[in-house]
Amino acid sequence: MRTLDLLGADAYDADGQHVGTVHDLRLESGARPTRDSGEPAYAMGSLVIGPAGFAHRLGYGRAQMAGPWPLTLIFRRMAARSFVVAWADLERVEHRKVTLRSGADRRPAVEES
Amino acid sequence: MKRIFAVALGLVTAIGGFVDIGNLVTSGVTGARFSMSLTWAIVVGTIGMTVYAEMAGRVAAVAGRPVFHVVRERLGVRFGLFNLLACCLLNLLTLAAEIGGIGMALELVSDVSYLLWVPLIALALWGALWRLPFKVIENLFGVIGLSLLVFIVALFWLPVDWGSLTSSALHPSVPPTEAYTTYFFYAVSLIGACLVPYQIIFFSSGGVEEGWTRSSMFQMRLNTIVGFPLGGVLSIAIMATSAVVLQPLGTDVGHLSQVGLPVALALGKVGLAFAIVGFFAATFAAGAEATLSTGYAVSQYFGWAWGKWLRPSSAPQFHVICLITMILGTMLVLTTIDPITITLVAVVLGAAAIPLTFLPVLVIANDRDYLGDQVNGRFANVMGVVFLAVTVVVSVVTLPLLFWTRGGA
Amino acid sequence: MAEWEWEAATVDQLLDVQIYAADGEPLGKVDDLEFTTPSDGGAPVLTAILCGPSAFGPRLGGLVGLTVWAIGRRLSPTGSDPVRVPMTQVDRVNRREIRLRESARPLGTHRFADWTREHIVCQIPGGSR
Amino acid sequence: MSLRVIGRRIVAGAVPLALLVSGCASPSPTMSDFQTKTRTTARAVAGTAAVAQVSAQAWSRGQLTDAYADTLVTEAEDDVSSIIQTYDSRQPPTAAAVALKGRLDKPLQDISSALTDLRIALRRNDRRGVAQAVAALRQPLTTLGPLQQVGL
Repeated sequence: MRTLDLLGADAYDADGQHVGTVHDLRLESGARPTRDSGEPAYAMGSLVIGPAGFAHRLGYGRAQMAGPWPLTLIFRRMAARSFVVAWADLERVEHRKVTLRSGADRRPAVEES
Repeated sequence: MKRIFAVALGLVTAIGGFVDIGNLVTSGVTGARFSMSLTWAIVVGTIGMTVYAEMAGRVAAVAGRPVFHVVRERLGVRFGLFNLLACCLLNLLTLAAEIGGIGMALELVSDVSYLLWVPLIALALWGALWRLPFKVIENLFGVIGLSLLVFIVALFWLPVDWGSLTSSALHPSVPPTEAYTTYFFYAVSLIGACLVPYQIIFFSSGGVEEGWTRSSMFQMRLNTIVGFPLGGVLSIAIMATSAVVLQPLGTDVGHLSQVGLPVALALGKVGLAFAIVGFFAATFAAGAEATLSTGYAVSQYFGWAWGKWLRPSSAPQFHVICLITMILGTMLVLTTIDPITITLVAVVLGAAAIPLTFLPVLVIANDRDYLGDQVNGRFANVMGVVFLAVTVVVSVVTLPLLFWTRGGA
Repeated sequence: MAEWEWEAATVDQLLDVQIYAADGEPLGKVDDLEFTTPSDGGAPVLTAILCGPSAFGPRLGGLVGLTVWAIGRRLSPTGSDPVRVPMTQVDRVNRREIRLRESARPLGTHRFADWTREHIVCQIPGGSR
Repeated sequence: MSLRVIGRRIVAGAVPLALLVSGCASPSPTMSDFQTKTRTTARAVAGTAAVAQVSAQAWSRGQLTDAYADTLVTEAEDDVSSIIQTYDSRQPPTAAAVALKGRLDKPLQDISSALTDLRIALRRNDRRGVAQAVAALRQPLTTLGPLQQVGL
């Protein structure tokens, strides 16, 4: 599987409602290393899903941006509209399509800086 | 003493690096047509360029990242590729204008048409890029900075009515005989002449090549914050000489020779020699810069080895891209399209594409992952956002103006 | 033992980062990342970095992406699957670059550079110095 | 110098786009269009001739090198001939326009021939010839003066 299949994929909740597209995949270390994965193996921890992905791409999804004033406002609000879903909460993953489990826990995407 | 010399050299190089055929032509044309009422455009362009060059220089010095690494990372693959193609086209147009400019400078010395010089110029430019070390091109900028100062000197020898000059500069107004659209078309061309994408790419990539570190920040800041505005003053001086001499004659400047005429009237053949040397060096150095910038942009986007100091065999794609750009630029000039027209189109389209290059630079300059404590201060951010807004307005207005005024007729 | 500069990485931060060989020679960009689902069905694990036009093309999408992918498929001897850099060969990862280990086998990314060197650069006088 | 001639013929073909584009080639339906065209033509030719005049004077005072002065004058000559060519291609719509064109034709031709004489004299370093050509420019330039205001 490649990030190509997931990034930009459409996300649907349990009853087929379109909830946004996948913008980013958060990896967590501590997975069991496989033959090629190298020592601190990283596995897919959670998906960032939301309407607009440009803000994440520019880096406004995380707190490290001391960004210019009006841009931070605009992009942070854009980024705030997306939510984070754990990998385990995914019902099905097909090519360019992801379906969430019913009652999947949706955490806010933007870390409080 | 040696340190002062190095600082001075950096300063003069920055002045030279700022002025190219675009500044020479647009300042000459607008001075003859609008006198000094478009000075504000040069000031806006110069400050915008200074703010963003300083940011790009800081990113290069602290994070060691040239512009197009940043562009691809922050704008993504698709938008980055669009930006890359726009910059390559602009560099090509600018290169053609510079080659035409070199030809015209040689024509002023040899009285042989510029077109016949073009193949020779292409060979000389390619030889310089392929063999000459980076330092020589840098020193060439220094020669420009010094020789073009003759325009400022000439201003004092000409019968200048300083009162009317400064008043027309400070109270900009559209002359009755000119339409608003033409006035703002030339304002955009002046701003575009200062905010040239390849200068940002060249400045930051050159910084990485020379291995700027945090310690070289002082020199970099001095070059941008003092050197570039001096380049702007030089452009204003060229506009002033054209306003003082050519405007009373009612001339529409269409040739580089007319831009140099005021210097001859003021200082005779000696002044003329400096002006021609300045023309030649400015266009030659800017031609090399435009070619290198295309090589930098493409190689950095695709992640290939890049760098002028790398021998051609160790950075093959980079040097081949420079060669291809050179050939295409030469062919464009040989189509006998008037170089002055190419320059105006290149400068105006450049103004349209500027936000594409500025946005990622502004964003990265605020990223603590990259710059740690050297992120933008409040002042840099305010200026950055103001000039990003200016460039967005300029880029929205440019194409309609270009067609509405049919190339500034 | 790969040294990651920060703990919770995101794919966004890894994509399009510049890859350098151990001696600092640029090799290419992270055009895509490969994940493998472990046999016990847990979350997919990051196993390799993918480089080259056949990885880069599809991400562009549309006609342009297709043509880039087609060029990649035709040119590279490994056919349509891109150059694969297993994570075991990665020495250091940080926000600015990925550096490979000494032992990293020469990657496919050299092919284009070598081809340009042989066919174009060395034909031009003074090019082979 | 056949090099010069080839070069000039190529360059003459590439007259500055701004000038050409300003006089749109489409036939001008109304008199006011024709007047505007006359005004811009008069202004452009007067400006170009003035530069040539100033350059020749500067050359005779030893302020300009021969090559520079010759480039300036040759460019002026090419520009004027192409402006005249564009102006002549315009069909005057009314009888008054034909009369107006008649008034403009004489100074335009005088300037064009004076510029040619100037270029020839310059190339032969003939100072007297240059002075004569410069003097020959003065009279048509004055007649062009009012034509720049026609119809305003």
